[in-house]
Amino acid sequence: MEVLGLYNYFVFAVLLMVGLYCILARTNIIKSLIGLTIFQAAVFLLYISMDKIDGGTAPIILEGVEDQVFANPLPQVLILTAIVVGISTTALALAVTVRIKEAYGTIEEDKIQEMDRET
Amino acid sequence: MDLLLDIASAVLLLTGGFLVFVGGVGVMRMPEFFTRMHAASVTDTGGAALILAGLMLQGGLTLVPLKLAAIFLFLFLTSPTASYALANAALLSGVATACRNQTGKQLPEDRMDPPSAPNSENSLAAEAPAPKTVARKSAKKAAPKRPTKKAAKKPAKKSAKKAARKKS
Amino acid sequence: MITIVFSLFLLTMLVIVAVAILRTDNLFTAVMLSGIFSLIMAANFFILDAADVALTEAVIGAGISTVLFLSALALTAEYDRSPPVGTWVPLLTSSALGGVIIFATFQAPRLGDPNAIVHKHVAPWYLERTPELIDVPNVVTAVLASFRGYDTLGEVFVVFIACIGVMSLLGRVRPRRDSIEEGEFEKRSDNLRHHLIPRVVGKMLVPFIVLFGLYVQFHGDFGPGGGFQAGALIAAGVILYALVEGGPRGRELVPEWFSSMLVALGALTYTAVGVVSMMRGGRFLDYSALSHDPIHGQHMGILIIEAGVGMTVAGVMITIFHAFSRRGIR
Amino acid sequence: MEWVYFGTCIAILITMVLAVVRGLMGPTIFDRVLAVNMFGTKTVLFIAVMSFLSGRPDFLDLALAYALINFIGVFAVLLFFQSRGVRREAEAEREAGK
Repeated sequence: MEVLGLYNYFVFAVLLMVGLYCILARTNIIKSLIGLTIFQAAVFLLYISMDKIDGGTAPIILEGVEDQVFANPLPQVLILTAIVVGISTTALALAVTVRIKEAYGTIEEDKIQEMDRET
Repeated sequence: MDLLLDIASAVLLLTGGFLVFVGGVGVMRMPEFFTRMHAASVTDTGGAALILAGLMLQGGLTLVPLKLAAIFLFLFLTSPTASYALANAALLSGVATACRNQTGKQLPEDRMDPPSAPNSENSLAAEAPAPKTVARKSAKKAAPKRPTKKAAKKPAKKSAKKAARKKS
Repeated sequence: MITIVFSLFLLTMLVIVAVAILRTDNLFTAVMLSGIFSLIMAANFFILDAADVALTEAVIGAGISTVLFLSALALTAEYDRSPPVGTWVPLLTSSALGGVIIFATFQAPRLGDPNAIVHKHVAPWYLERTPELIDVPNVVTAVLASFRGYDTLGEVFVVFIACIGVMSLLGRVRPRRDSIEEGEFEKRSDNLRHHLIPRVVGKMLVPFIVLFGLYVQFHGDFGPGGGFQAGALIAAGVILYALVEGGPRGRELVPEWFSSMLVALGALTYTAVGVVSMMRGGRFLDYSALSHDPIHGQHMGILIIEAGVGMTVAGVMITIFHAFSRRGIR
Repeated sequence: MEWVYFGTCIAILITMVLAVVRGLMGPTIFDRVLAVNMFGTKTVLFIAVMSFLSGRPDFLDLALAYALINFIGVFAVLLFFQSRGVRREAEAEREAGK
C-alpha cells in the first residue's frame, strides 16, 4: 500500500525522463519543444500532487459547511501562473522556430549546425 | 420521493455509462474509419445525454441542473458539427469506405514506429488535397464547384500531380 | 480511496501518451497527442482538488497550445525526418536522472498525508486569515491577487514581454513577389468557409464563448476562475471565429492595434491599481487603502486587477495567433 | 448513490483508455482526430460525474470549458489539415513553374 501513495512521484520521475529523452534524442526543434512541454507538465504534476489532503476539497470556502478540510492553495497559485508563463515562452520559441525555418530552410538541428559550420 | 429520484437517476446513469462503454468498444472493433465514427457518435449523443439527465435529477432545484442543461445543449451542438466536419474532410481525402469506394485510394497508414520503407516520405503527400484546391486552373475558371462534381475530377488531378513530381 | 483508483488510471494513461508522443515521427500526430496529454493532465488536477489549475490547464494546454503548435507546424515541416541520434547516451542520462529522482521520492510523504510538512507551516495561515482579511470564498484567487499581487504583476509582465517578442519576430509581413498573391491564397486555404455547417455553428457559438469567458472572469472570487482562465477563454472564442472565417476576417473582428492596445491596457490597469493604493496612503498594491472599509477595498482591488490580467492574457493570445496566421502568406 | 457515480466513472475511464488506444493505433490521421474528439467529450462527462462524486457540484463550469476547448481543437486540426493541402499544392506549382 505504501508504494501506491508515492505513485504520483513515480509518474513525475518517468515523465521527466520521457521529456528529457525527447529533448536529447530528437533533433527536430518542434519535437524538442513538445518534449519541453512534457517536462514542464511533469513539474506541475509534482507541485499539485503535494497539495492533496485526505478528505480535503478544493480551497473554495462554502459558507454553510463548518469544519471543512481544504487542499493547500499555495502550490495551486504557483502552478496557475506558471502554466500561462509556460505557454507564452513556448509561443516565443515557436516564433523563433518559424524564423529559423525561413532562414535555414530546415528545422533539424544537425543540418543547421552543418550550415553554420560551412559559412 | 427522494428514493424515487435516486432510483431514476441510478438507472439513467448506469445505462448512460453502459452506452459510453459500448461506444468505446465500438471505436476499437469497427473495421475502418467511417464505421468507427458512427460508434463514436453513439457514445457522444446517447451516453452523454443519459448521464447528464441522470445528474440533473440529482441536482435538485439549485443552479446545478441549469449548468448541466447548458453543458448538454453545448455538447448537443458541437459534437455533430465536429463529426460532420471530420467525416467531410476524411471522405474528400480519399479514405476508402468499406461499403463503396467512389473516392478510390485507401489512405496509406502512417504507423507509429519509424517507417522502414521510404514511402513515409509521401505517405501523407499522396492524399489529394481538400476540394477547394482541386486545381488552380479550374479554380481560376469558375467559382468553387460543389464537392460532388469535384470528386469525379479527382483522379485526373492526382495523375497531373504525380507527373509534376516525377518531372521535378 | 476513490481518488487513488482514478489517479492510478489517469496517471498510467498519462505515461502511455507521453511515450507515444516521444515515438511518433509525424509532428502533426505528436501535437494532437499533446492535446490529449493536456486533457488527461487537467483531469488529474481536478482529482487532486485543484479546480482552478484544472481549468487553466484545460483552456491553455488543450486549447491555445494545440492551436499555436498547429499554426507553427503549418509554417514549418510536418515530419520529424531525423532518425534519433545515438539513442544510448540520451537514454542513459535520462534513465540515470529518473532513477535518482525515484530514489529520492522514497522519503517523500504519502499522497494526501495530512501531517506532511507542506500543510504545516505557511498554508494554514492563509486558509484561516483569508475570511477575515479579504473575505473572498476562493482562497486561490485571494492569494493570487492580493497576498501575492506583486508576483502576479511580474507574471503579467512576463506574458507582456513574450508577446512583444513574438510580434518583433513575426512582425510586419512583406509577402515575397513570387508567392501566390494574397487574395488567391486567402480565399482558398485559410478558412472553413466552404464548410457551411461548421461555419454557421462556429459563428453562432462565438458570442456564448466570449460571454462564458466574462462569466469565468467575474466569477473568479466565488468559484474556479479568474483573469488568466478568462483571458484564454475569450482569446479561444476569437480564435474560433478567425479559424472559421479566415485570417483577414478574424483581423477585422479584433484588429491588430486593438489587441496590442488591450495587452498594454491590462498591464497598465494592474500597475495603476498599485499606484492608486500607494497614493491613498497604503503600500504598493495594498488594496485595503482603496476604500474606507479595508475588506471592501480588497474586493475592489481584486476585481480590477483580475480584469487587467484578463485583458492582458486575451490580448497576448490573440496577437500571437494573428502573428502566426498572417505569417502563413509568405 | 455513491457506488452509482463510481460505476459510471469507471465506465467513462475505460472508454477514455479505449479512445487513447485508438488514438495511438489509429492507422489514418482521421482516426487520431476522432480519438481526440471522443476523448474530449469523455473528459467532460468524467468531470461532471466526478464533481457530483466529490460532493462539489459547483465545478460544472469546468466541464463546459472542456467541451468548448475540445470543439475549438478539432476545428483547428481540420483547418490545418486543409491548408496543408493548399501549401503542398502551391509548392508543387512553384517547382513546376521554376
